[in-house]
Amino acid sequence: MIVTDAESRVAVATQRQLIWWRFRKHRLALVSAVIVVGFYVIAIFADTLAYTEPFDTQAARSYIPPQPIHWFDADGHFHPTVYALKGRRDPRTFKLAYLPDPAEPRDLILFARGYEYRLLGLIPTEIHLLGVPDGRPQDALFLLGTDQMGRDVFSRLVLATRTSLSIGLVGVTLSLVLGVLLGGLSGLYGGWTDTVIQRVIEILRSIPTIPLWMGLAAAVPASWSPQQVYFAITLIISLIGWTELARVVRGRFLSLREEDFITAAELAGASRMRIIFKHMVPSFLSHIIAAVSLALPAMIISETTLSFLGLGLRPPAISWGVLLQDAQNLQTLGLAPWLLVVALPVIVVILAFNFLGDGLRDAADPYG
Amino acid sequence: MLAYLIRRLALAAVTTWAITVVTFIILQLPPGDFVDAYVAQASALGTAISAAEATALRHAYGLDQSLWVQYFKWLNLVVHGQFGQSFEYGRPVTEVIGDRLWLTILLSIGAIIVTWGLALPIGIYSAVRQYSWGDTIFTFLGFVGLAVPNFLLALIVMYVGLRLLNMNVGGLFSADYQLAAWSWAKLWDLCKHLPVPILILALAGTAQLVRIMRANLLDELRRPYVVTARARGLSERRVILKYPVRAALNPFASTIGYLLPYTVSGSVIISVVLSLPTVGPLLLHSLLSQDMLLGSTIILMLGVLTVLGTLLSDLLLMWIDPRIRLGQLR
Amino acid sequence: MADPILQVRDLHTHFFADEGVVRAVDGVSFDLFPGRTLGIVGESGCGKSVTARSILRIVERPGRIVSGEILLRRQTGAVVDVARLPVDGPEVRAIRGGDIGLVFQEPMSALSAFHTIGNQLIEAVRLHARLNRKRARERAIELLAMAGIPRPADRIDAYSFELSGGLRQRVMIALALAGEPRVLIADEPTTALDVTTQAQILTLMRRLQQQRDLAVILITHDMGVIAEMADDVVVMYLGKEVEKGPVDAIFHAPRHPYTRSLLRSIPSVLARPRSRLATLSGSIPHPFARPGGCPFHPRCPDKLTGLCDTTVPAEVVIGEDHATACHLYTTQDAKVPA
Amino acid sequence: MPNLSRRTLLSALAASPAAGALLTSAAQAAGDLAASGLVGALQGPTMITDPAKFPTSFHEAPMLAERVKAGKLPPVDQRVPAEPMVWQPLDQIGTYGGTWRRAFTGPGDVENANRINASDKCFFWSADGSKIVPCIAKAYELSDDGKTYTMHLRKGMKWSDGAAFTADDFVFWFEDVYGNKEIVPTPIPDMQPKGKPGRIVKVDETTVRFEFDVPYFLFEEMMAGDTNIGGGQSVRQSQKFSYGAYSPGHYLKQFLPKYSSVEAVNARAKQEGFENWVQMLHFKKDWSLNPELPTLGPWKTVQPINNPVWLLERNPFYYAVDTAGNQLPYLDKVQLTLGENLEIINLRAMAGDYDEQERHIDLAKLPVLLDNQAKGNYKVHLDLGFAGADFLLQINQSFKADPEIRKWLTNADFRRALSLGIDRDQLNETFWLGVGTPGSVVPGESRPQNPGPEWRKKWSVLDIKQANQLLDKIGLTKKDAAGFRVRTDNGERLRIQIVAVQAFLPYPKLSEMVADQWQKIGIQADVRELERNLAMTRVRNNDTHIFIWNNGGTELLYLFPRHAIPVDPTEAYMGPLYAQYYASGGAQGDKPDDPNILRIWELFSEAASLKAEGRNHNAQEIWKILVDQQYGIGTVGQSPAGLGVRLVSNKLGNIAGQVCNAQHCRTPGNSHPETWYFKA
Repeated sequence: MIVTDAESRVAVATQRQLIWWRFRKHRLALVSAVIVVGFYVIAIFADTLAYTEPFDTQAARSYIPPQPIHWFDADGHFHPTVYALKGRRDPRTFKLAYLPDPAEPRDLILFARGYEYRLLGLIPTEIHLLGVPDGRPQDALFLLGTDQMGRDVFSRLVLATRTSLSIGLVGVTLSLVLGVLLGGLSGLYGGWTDTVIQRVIEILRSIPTIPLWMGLAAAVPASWSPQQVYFAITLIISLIGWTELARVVRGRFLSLREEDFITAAELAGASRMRIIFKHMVPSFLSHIIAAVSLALPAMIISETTLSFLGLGLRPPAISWGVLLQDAQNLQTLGLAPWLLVVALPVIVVILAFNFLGDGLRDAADPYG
Repeated sequence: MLAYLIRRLALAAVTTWAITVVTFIILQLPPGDFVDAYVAQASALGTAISAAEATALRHAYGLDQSLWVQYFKWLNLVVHGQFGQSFEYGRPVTEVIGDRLWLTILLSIGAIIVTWGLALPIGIYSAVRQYSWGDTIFTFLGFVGLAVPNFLLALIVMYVGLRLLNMNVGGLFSADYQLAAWSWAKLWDLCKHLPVPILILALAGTAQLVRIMRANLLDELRRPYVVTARARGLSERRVILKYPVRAALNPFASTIGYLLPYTVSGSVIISVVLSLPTVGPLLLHSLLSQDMLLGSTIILMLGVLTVLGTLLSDLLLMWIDPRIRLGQLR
Repeated sequence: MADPILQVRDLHTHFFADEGVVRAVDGVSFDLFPGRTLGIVGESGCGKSVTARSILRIVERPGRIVSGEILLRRQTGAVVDVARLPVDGPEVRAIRGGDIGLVFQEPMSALSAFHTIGNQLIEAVRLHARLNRKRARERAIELLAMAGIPRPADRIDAYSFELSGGLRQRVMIALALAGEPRVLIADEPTTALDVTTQAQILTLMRRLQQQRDLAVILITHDMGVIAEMADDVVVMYLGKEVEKGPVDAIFHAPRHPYTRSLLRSIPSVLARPRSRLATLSGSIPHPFARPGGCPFHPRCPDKLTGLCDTTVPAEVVIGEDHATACHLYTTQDAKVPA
Repeated sequence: MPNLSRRTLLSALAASPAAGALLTSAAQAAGDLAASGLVGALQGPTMITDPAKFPTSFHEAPMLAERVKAGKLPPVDQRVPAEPMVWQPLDQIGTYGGTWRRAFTGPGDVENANRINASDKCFFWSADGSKIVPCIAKAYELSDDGKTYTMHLRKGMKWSDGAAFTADDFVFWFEDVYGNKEIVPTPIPDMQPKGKPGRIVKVDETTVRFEFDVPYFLFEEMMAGDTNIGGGQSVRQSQKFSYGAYSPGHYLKQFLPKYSSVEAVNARAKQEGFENWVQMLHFKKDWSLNPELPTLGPWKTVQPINNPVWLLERNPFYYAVDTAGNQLPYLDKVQLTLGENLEIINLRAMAGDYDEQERHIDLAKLPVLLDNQAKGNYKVHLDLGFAGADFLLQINQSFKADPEIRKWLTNADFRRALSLGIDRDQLNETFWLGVGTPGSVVPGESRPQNPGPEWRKKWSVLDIKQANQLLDKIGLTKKDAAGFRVRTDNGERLRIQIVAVQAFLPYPKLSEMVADQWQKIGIQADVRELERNLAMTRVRNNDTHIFIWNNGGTELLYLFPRHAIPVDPTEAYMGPLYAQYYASGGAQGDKPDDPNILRIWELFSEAASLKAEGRNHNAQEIWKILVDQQYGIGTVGQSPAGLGVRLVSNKLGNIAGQVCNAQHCRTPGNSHPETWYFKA
């Protein structure tokens, strides 16, 4: 029998590698990981990917449907262009109609000039991934159309992605800290600490989530700036989200508490915190990662829901929830269905996080 | 066993009380009070309420008393099974909520039944035929179900209903039955309107429970008792349904407690989108208009439903799990 | 000697995982006779349990019998090849419990915690005999009594978690015998028990074997148990039988280096999966990464480099009913008395 | 960009830098909006005042005839007053029966049916909203000194329960409701010109006299307008209000301590689930909550508003008939169905679920609504308003928190520059679909108080160059790296905050667009969308820079001045401290140092004692100052944005082509829904 490379490789695999292999087996999870990373790349480089200033309004661009890129010119050469549009409002139906004007093609170019922004919040630049040579993409480039105020949907969507994804991330981080800390204390100390924390969790979970959010979100002083509201919303979401993580952590701690190496550390006189973070947390890091990637979509849904209800972020802030709320009306359904496109990234990201989390969980603990 | 029961009941009582406190605090958090909201609304309608009138209103509604007094007044009402008057509706809170609570419960229970009815067989199928085509499809659908926030789904359904099917899926009654007293015809009309919201509401829960059922059952299927049952010559169907499914159902029972608030929470928001006459829109509205007693009563009722759900699932667990019944496990 | 009741011929059961194929059972053959006990011994993961499950056709996906025969002489006298029967068909189901009973190592988890032992026992009784509920219950109590359980009429309504480990294993044995099988497969029946209880269970098994002329397959990693119970022994390593023969031959003249190592490691061969054996160098390879040549060669103290690591050794008969698969022994050696 | 309103003349078709997407449409003549077929003639039923033309015999709805037969109701000629209101319907005599299906949004939406029932006012307005016409009162006289207002009621008029409606009901309201400090803690300005309380006196059964100590010629308008005194019972005594000049004394006396004792009424209140008698009274006198309450309007509540369906049924004692002697209304019932949100209401409207609906219909949905006309079997009408600004930026003149900000907010050139920096055509096209009229705050040219056509454009057209010049001139010359002007005190960017609530139009979005436009004049505006009551709190605390509202109702400046000038502390977005000062006669608030505001106040307070021509002259003067000073920046108005998109089932008859869309017209009240009917 011939020994294959793969076989011998497995033979010497470490636990970490085994997790990776098991994870890799989940093709969906792998694809999802790529998608999630992709979305975060979009979030980081949102301003570069956006081409039109997201607040740039113009009545003459109201409700433009998504416009295609013309990849080839009349001679059949690869030469991506976009057309300027001519629009008019029908005096009888009051509908806006736009006709592309092939007489006025504009080259679609990469790394074009556009509005000014700070790359990664630091480097001032006006280079955008896509654009047109005259630096006025707002006149011709409508990949996903425009909204009522003539703002570019693609650019706004990209910036909304940044807001919503970062809310998820910040929220999960806060939940994680709370969850690990309280779940850890609960599991480590047991006794009445455990009882109290468990009761608090039970009470928090007994209150239907939406009213709880609604109450807390309504309590956010509406005079706060969008940034403050942003953090408040994140805080609120994580205040409720930590219970599940705490439950997972507690369970792990309870079983770990019995393990020899913890006892050994205790005997050696290590402090509680040191035991938690030095010894216990690493031992179930993979579970935490899986739990986090499953908690993230819940966070994102929370933000979307709250903003959708008008209790979360409000314009001029741009988030998925804000965009969705903007799209939730009859005129959108009837006149500008492309505004609903925001539902797509919401679904895709949440789906990806779920697959990813599931894959990670399976890989970390196939029988857990 | 009796001790367990008493412990659970006591716990439920304490939780309920804690919920009243939390509820009250949540509703006191937003700035201003009902009179402020009322004055703002009157202004928008072009009517002036003078500062003196606002003070008089505040006095008439007891909003000038301290929070403690207001809390205990409310608690006193609650303990006596009353909930006071809704400021805005000028009717007893219980009347305002009236049918809406039952419709909410109906919707939620309907959703839970559908959730279970779909999740159990699908979960069993997915686990038994792990990695089969069916499993893959269900798993994928399940994740889609989890991924689509239900209000978004409601929106999409509204859109599809309107654009493609030319029907309005909002509401729970046809115009003809809005007003009618309860009758068989009205009930039938309600039944016709229920499936869409129930399915929307059930989707996420179903997806989640399928995942749980599948995982639980996969765990159980690996256990030796399945092998021994098989080795005894039982048919595969009997083996699976009698032993691992039974065991996998066990943790399921404990999900009832959380399924209920989850569903009710979900019903709040899809009711807003679909314009369903449940407590959802009422709650949202009462929070915005700071109709304290109405808002807190609704949250309290939902909280109590949850506590009951939890209690119910504990009792169910006790009933179905001999280890708990016989005091082997706590 | 009577005709064998069960003949396993060149059984191959493989698991088809995405990472590769695991040859859990890779060519096992043996005969089993009424009234006699065949011990299958080896470390965890060597394929002994899969062999047992293959016989009962309860190998779980993604595993399946690839080739080989499992010839069972049924009570009617007819010989069937169990390996060829439809996996969940009525005949196989009748064989399970009816012709072959199985006792499992973990009596706690091998019984459902949600059903009384009576429930499970009565079910098993009625599956293989047309009895009404009342008769079946009486029969179940008899079985419990036969398995040496005190106050069987009370215990029948108990849950498994209410019983001690020893009693649970007795229940398991009662359950395995509920269908009056003539073959009993005991898969590590005493592993989870303390030494005293172990002895009691073994005694019980021996008594029942004598009473019923049972053919027993005893699967264990414990050479002590083998020595006490078995008439014949099959030693397995990584799915292959490396040595087989009468118990005396195996214990007194072990040929295969692996068998010798096992014997040296008595009494503490409670090896945990993939951990080091006390006296064996190296650990059991990952199932996907089976070494080429003789599977044992990476750990073999006597390996012949250039041969053992390239060529799979054939089985060599080296004595009466005694055979081994090792390059150290050729057909010439076979003539050399042990 | 040449995206011009439909009403803008062709002259505006100036060439523009053709950059990218061009909306070449819009240049259409004013007539084009009419050509769209959506704006009809401003019309209504004709009131017959010549007794010779009155019908001699009366007829009634089959629904009531049955009750008469059963002996539950007196015959129709005993129910109709000896001096009824006689209407000649718009198109033809109608037929009885049917239920008018309509939408409402919950107990806060009382105004929805208040307006349908607006014929319980003492006086009303003609169909075009220009002349005062009789209503429950048939005539009035003002004494030459303007101190006495005498009103004549209709002989034989009855409450909906059959009790006589007389001068006593006015006296009861004045003495027992309005006069009770526990119910009405503060007297209303309507009843005290120059702070001097007026009186209500019964002359005889059908004659009521209002007496004042100072000339009060304006009172005739107050009694006809949607004011506290003249609004009528349904709107002024629902929702915990206690105004409206008359009350059904024979019914309400049982709830007042005066007629028994405080203990007795409080005990009754407790028994009925109220905390005290005041709470109980607020409930009992609210026609939307209490079906027992006697009323005067065409319909009365049978199922209260706090239900999923608010159901109204004809008032069997209603005081109006048609020229054929048929007692009105024609429609038996009004069924208002709860819509949990506006989208649902618009959706149902499109499906033809409502027979007539103008409230809660969204102008932005016009194209979709038009698309569904045939399917929903309805017709869309646009009713244009008269007010100058549907979107009005009110600049807080009494702001104090930040001296630098105050300096600019109170600077006329700064305000003018802001106004010049707004591209109104853009707003109009985006949010009014081009159907509004861009310009200043002044009411429509057809209104008597309009100061003249030139005031529409003054300081109120886009002129970025001039705006920048003005800003440079006043010293805001320095700009930061991003091109925004900076404060003169610390060099930070000057940030002006716009507070907007979600109301009649998407104000926050409109504000965002304005903020975007102001970038071109280097002004940074931060838009804050707030919950309405929070916004109000901030206004009360004098905490806003610019607040967004409309100036609906200011076309009759004296009846509803609060969104034109800072005089009413209730909604004093232009300067809460100044409004307090004015309202309290100088006792509270701050005295403005801007002479223009003082001049406005002078003109305004003088007007109450002037006759119509003098009042209108003063109003014109006020409007001129307002336009010149730009305390409120008008943008787009005279549009159908508020209550002006009307869907009417093709089954309904006697429907006006255009309805007077104004606060004082109680839209659709003064098109008299009681004359509508279902065509066979």
